[in-house]
Amino acid sequence: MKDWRYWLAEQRGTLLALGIFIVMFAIYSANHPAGFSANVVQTAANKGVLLAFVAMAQTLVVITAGIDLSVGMIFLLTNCLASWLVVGTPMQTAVGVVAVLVVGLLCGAINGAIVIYGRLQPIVATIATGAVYYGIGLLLRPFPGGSVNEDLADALTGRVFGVVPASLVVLLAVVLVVWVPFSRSVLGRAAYAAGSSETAAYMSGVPIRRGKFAAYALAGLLAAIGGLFLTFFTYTGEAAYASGNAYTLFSIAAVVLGGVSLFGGKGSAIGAIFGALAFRTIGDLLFVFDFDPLWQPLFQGVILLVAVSLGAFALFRVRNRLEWFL
Amino acid sequence: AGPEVVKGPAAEPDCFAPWAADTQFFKFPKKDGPYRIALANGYIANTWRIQMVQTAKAYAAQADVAKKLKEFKVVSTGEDVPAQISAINNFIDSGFDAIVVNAQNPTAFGPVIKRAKEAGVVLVAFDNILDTKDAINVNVDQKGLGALWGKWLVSHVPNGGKVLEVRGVAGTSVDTDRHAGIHEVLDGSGKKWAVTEVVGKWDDGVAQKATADAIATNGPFDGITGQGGDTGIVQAMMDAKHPFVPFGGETENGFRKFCSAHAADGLKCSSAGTGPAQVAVAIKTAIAALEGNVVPQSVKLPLAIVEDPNFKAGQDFFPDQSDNFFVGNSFPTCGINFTAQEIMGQTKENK
Amino acid sequence: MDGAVPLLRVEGISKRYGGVRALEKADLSVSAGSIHAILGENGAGKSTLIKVMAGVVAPDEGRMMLDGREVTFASPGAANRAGIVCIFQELSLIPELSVADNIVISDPPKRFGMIDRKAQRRIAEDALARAGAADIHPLALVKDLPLSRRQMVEIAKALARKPRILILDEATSALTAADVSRIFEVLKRLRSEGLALLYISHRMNEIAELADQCTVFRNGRNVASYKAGSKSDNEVVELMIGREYSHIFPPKPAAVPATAAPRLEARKLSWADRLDNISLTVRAGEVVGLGGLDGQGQRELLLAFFGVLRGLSGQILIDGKPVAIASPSAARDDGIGMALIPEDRKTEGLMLPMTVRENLSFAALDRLSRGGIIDRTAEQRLIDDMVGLLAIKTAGLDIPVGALSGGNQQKVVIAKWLMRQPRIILLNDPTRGIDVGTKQELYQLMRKLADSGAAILFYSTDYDELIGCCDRVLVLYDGAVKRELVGAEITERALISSALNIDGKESPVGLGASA
Amino acid sequence: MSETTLGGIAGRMPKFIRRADPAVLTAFACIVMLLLLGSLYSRSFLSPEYLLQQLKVASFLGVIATGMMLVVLLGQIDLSVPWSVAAGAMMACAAAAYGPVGVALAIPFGILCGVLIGVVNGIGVAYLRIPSMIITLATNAVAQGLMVVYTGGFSPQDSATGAMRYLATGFAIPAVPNAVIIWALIGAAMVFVLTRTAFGRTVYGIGNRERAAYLSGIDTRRVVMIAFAVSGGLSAFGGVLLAGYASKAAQSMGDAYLLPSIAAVVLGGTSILGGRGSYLGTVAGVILITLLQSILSVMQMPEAGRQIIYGVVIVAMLLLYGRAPASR
Ligand SMILES: Nc1ncnc2c1ncn2[C@@H]1O[C@H](COP(=O)(O)OP(=O)(O)OP(=O)(O)O)[C@@H](O)[C@H]1O
Ligand SMILES: Nc1ncnc2c1ncn2[C@@H]1O[C@H](COP(=O)(O)OP(=O)(O)OP(=O)(O)O)[C@@H](O)[C@H]1O
Ligand SMILES: [Mg+2]
Ligand SMILES: [Mg+2]
Repeated sequence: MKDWRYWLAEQRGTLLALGIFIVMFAIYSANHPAGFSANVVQTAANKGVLLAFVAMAQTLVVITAGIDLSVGMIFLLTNCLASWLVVGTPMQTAVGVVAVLVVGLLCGAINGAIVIYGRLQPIVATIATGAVYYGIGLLLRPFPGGSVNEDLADALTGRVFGVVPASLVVLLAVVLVVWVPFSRSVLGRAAYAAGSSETAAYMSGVPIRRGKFAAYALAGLLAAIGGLFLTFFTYTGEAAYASGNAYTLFSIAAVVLGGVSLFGGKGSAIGAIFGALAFRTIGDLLFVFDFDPLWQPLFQGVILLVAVSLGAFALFRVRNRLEWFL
Repeated sequence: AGPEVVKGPAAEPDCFAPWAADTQFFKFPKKDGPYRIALANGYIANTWRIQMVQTAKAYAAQADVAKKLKEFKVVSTGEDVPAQISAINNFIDSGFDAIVVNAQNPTAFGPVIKRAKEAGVVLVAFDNILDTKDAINVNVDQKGLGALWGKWLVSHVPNGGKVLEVRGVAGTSVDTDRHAGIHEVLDGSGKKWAVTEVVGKWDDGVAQKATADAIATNGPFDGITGQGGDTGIVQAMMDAKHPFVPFGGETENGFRKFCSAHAADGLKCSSAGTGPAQVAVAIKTAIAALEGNVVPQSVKLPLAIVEDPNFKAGQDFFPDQSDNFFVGNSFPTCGINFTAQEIMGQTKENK
Repeated sequence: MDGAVPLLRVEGISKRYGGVRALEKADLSVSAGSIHAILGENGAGKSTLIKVMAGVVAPDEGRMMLDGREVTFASPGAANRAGIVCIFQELSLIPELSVADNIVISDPPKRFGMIDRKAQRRIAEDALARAGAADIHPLALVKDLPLSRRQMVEIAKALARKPRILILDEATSALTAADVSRIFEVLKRLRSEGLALLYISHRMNEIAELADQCTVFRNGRNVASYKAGSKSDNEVVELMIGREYSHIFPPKPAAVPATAAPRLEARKLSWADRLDNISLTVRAGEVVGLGGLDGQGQRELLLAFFGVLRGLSGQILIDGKPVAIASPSAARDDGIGMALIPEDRKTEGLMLPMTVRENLSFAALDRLSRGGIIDRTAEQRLIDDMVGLLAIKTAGLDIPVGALSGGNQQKVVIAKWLMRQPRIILLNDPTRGIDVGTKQELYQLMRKLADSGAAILFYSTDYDELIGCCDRVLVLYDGAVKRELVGAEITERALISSALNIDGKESPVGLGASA
Repeated sequence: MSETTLGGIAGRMPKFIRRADPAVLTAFACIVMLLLLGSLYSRSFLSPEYLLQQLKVASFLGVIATGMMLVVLLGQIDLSVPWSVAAGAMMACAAAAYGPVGVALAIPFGILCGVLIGVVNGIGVAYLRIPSMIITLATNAVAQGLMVVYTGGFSPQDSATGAMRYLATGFAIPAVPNAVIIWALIGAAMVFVLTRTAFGRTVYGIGNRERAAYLSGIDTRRVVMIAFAVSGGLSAFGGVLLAGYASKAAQSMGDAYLLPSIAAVVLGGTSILGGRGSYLGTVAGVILITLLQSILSVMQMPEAGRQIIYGVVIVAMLLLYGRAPASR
């Protein structure tokens, strides 16, 4: 086989997610009264980027064959914190941003420590830490409020050169600064290796614990970037339990749509980003089709069901039934 | 192209009552109808919201309203605030004339409010209103509601005593305001109160469990107040054979059924709130603003209050309707009065 | 040993797992420039010893000296850095990563702190070439490679680490003769380059060809060390199993007459590009072998019979009647009565954490239960029979089957199918990694089953087995039956030449990679 | 990862203790400890009324967690619990609107609706091989959509029938709430299925290694499908009981049961990866979670503190007994 074919095979999940997203977004913008305009794209981008950050966070953990059910809560907690800290002079704002990111990193690190060194199953461990993070968020913001440096917020949720949504630029920057180095580092490879086969990785002398720990910690960081962005987008902090849970569950859906295997070792954050954008577009489709309002949730559910079933078509090509079982 | 700030009174002063003495009045540039109006709802999966959406559709379909509307579109975006913000942005970009919103978060809509103002779109918030002076709020006096319940207990539990307070969803302003209202009145009454607070999340099941636990460990109580899930609270009292005591609560049909049935045994109720029909007031306000009429920036909704011994079947509650049905759907001053059948039967006729 | 200072020396190493003594004061010395073979039956402690050397397992006591200095390894990485590289019995490749990623996994080349993919690829190509496996593409994912190729990758990975001491724990168990001979060349070259090699294998002929020095382990101790070639095979085996040993293979009975009705028959069976017009018959009482290089469609053929493959063309007949077998559950049904001893007992044959009892009765649950409820007395009775029949050595029926030694695990897999009294038994390389003593029992069992009327189709990568056990052998090449050998025709020479398709036109090199 | 069997000390204990999972024993010890701690706050935590009341409330979670456990044993998960619960409750009440026949069939109909959701999950997981975490998320969304349409559409009836109320709150045996009896019956059936039947063995087998189970001639897909259907049915039955308890159905009924049911199963020592766990553990987990929630509620801890303590206690308990064995 030629090299590019291997590349293609490796990126298949990501490309499929990209394809789904493009098709959905094309349908959406073609039917939007305002068409494919800068405003429409900006609106979609701002909303999509939030989930994209959380989905990226989820991806890191899922790659290690774990799962982080606290990402939504870290997202909320950092949102609440940012609504206190990211204000004032540029200097104060900068310090605030750093503080928020550090807290996110810390939350991720706590998850990592509990899962790796405490040897707990990630699902329950993160359900529990998620409750703790939510509780702290609620302490910070017993009811919605707070404020944010609005100049910064407007700049980051606005447009660059009047066309490109700034949020997409930030997303790209985060991919380049966090994801790319991680995925190409020894630790990143260790995370993949641990997710694919922990025993084999251990026997091969791979630093699995450090790799997994880094993945959990960076997941916290990415969720915090999402939390910051939520603050920029809404100008406030709010500890809304249901919304935190929703983001956690959406992030899992996005990750799967993005071709990341929940069994670990496979997939990329880029795929998850497109998965997130595609997932968000499902909601947007409601605008362009005239549905009875009470049928909308059903419509969304069915689209989600269809989207997640798409991958099953590959199954009909499987000719050796043992391949069903991985 | 924002509204002009003018002097009151409003066009229909009885319906569009200003929130306070210093409330501003808006006069938007008159637009020619028919209008395109959108309802940006958030969460959808509970009876209140479903009933609200039904009412909105029923109202928009009423002949005199329908003729003013070119399009009435409803979108529910779920619990996620950014999705709702984006929905409003999309409505603005799509050229809607007015947007009615039940905000998931009162403080989060600053940037959208700015955009709506620039685009000359009328933004009307109701139920969960917006923290702003730049959009129209159709307000329920949440704190006043709490105070009302507080007063009910003060007057019906003459010597003070043990009170169970079942709260709503933590972290929301509605919960905090109602709580504050209750306590302000209790504390100011000069009587001695021992309040047990539990969280019922405005949900019958949760409230019922929390009440049962509270009764088993801290009971019995001399009075109860609940922000929601009140049917469940009464149910828990009955299951625990707790004596019936005065109760200040919301407007669920089931709760009022109990109040009516057990008033003689001591379940003396004050049932007050604002039903989902307030969405009709919000739409009415939006249309009035688009027509260039003067409206207050903050509209004060009357509370639908029914207190013991005035519970009348078929009017204040509906024995053969769902327990989850919210009563209190009439705002006579606005000419808005829906029967239960009108709301719940809406979709069926449309099919 | 020619008096040189040993490169690595371990002394008095002990290791216990709960109540099990895996190693009991074991000693071993390895010198540079030599190949040291370790022999011993299943569970003798060989793997545990090398895991200690490689830093995978922490010993309870004992010490290790490298170049005469005492060392301890906190992790496999630490051992690697000291120059000790190990190819483990359970392959340690990461399935979702590429071959190149795997080869450099422990110490990838870096640029600006990130992994340098170009350099990594160069290293990988180089290592693959040195291992004689240049046909493997460095970008292929390991999970897409067949077992034999994976083992070659594992060897390349070890070579890329520039070891001073290279340990191979049954590294050739899944390889075929062609690959093995390529590996041997590599190993001999490494020896001449001054490396110390430790070689563990259950294949006596490999050890005879390769080793300079041999050490025999039994019950966690080294019981004898001798210069290669100074003892006869029989002596060695007796050292290993601690008792006398004779006649590996049971005698073959007279051939089943060709006129007898076939129990299992295939007509023009084709599947994807892996099976090509295969026709064959197996009669009751016969042991029919499948030969050929690894990966020529033998596994697929067995899976095809067992109802695992979809889109099969051609016909399968049982007792002369065409049948459509759509799943293993249909295959094991009474009308057909088929059993498959799968390739990999750990992932396909057993549920390792479940008890011996649960594993044994798993395939026969439908027979042992009435109305869905398990008849525990009947279950116990049948299990007792099987444990007796196969002489399964276990500390009890309620311990996890994963705690049994490899050979006994394999017996459990076979026993679980015998509980159904199958009429057709398909065996997929059942003796891989099993010690001679146990192998011998299996051969005898196979013959006993055939004698009592079963039809047996037996795939093996070991030519000696095919020669010793089978009444007929079908040699597969590129998915087609290349040649059928009957009775006395089954010789090593005939097997090899037809496996390599030597009388044909194509060259065999790299065929194993055709997956 | 390999597991180490318990040697040494465990070998010398009486048989029934030796056979019990140490995780289960510790979980029960934690329950006792929680009660003692609670009694420091108020004596009534040890009163029989309070304990029975807790058992009654726990039985709703218990029924739901039973289904969740079955699915978890397969190495899968069921995230459609919230709306399976709601659908079961709402549909049972809905059936009651159709005359005496409807009232009689209300409970089976509610359960059937849950089974249907479960069957869709099962088809997705077993036949389409979609990861359960995602397909159940999707069916949950679809079920929610259906219930919203239903509520808005057909002037819904949502009062519980007498039978539902009796099952949830009545007393067939004095002082023992019926809900507890029902949970005990379902639990006993589950224990029997898991330990004595071919189906139960197969569930564990699939949870450990589906490939090996398949090659042993088991129709693994059917088993997975049945397990999801049972899980859906039990969730719906939990919903029916809840509706009986609250004497009505509501949309959000199930929201509070998803995470606790997972947590209860895992706190009870069942491996989330499947193949290992005992029902007794799940019982312990359910009681633990219910008690913890109740005690925090009664102590009038503000919501924030409650969440924090809840999370910390779960982590602490798991660290105490729920750790995976060390690898080296
Ligand atoms: N992880 C473990 N847990 C418990 N016991 C173990 C473990 N690893 C090895 N043992 C025990 O140690 C003994 C020696 O095992 P070891 O793997 O060293 O044998 P071996 O000589 O390599 O056998 P084989 O020829 O089958 O590879 C076994 O009998 C086994 O009971
Ligand atoms: N959990 C365990 N408890 C007890 N002993 C174990 C356990 N896991 C493995 N072992 C022992 O470790 C030894 C080595 O395991 P290994 O996986 O190498 O099997 P093996 O016998 O060498 O089989 P094969 O050669 O086919 O790989 C086995 O003989 C087995 O007895
Ligand atoms: Mg070994
Ligand atoms: Mg072995």
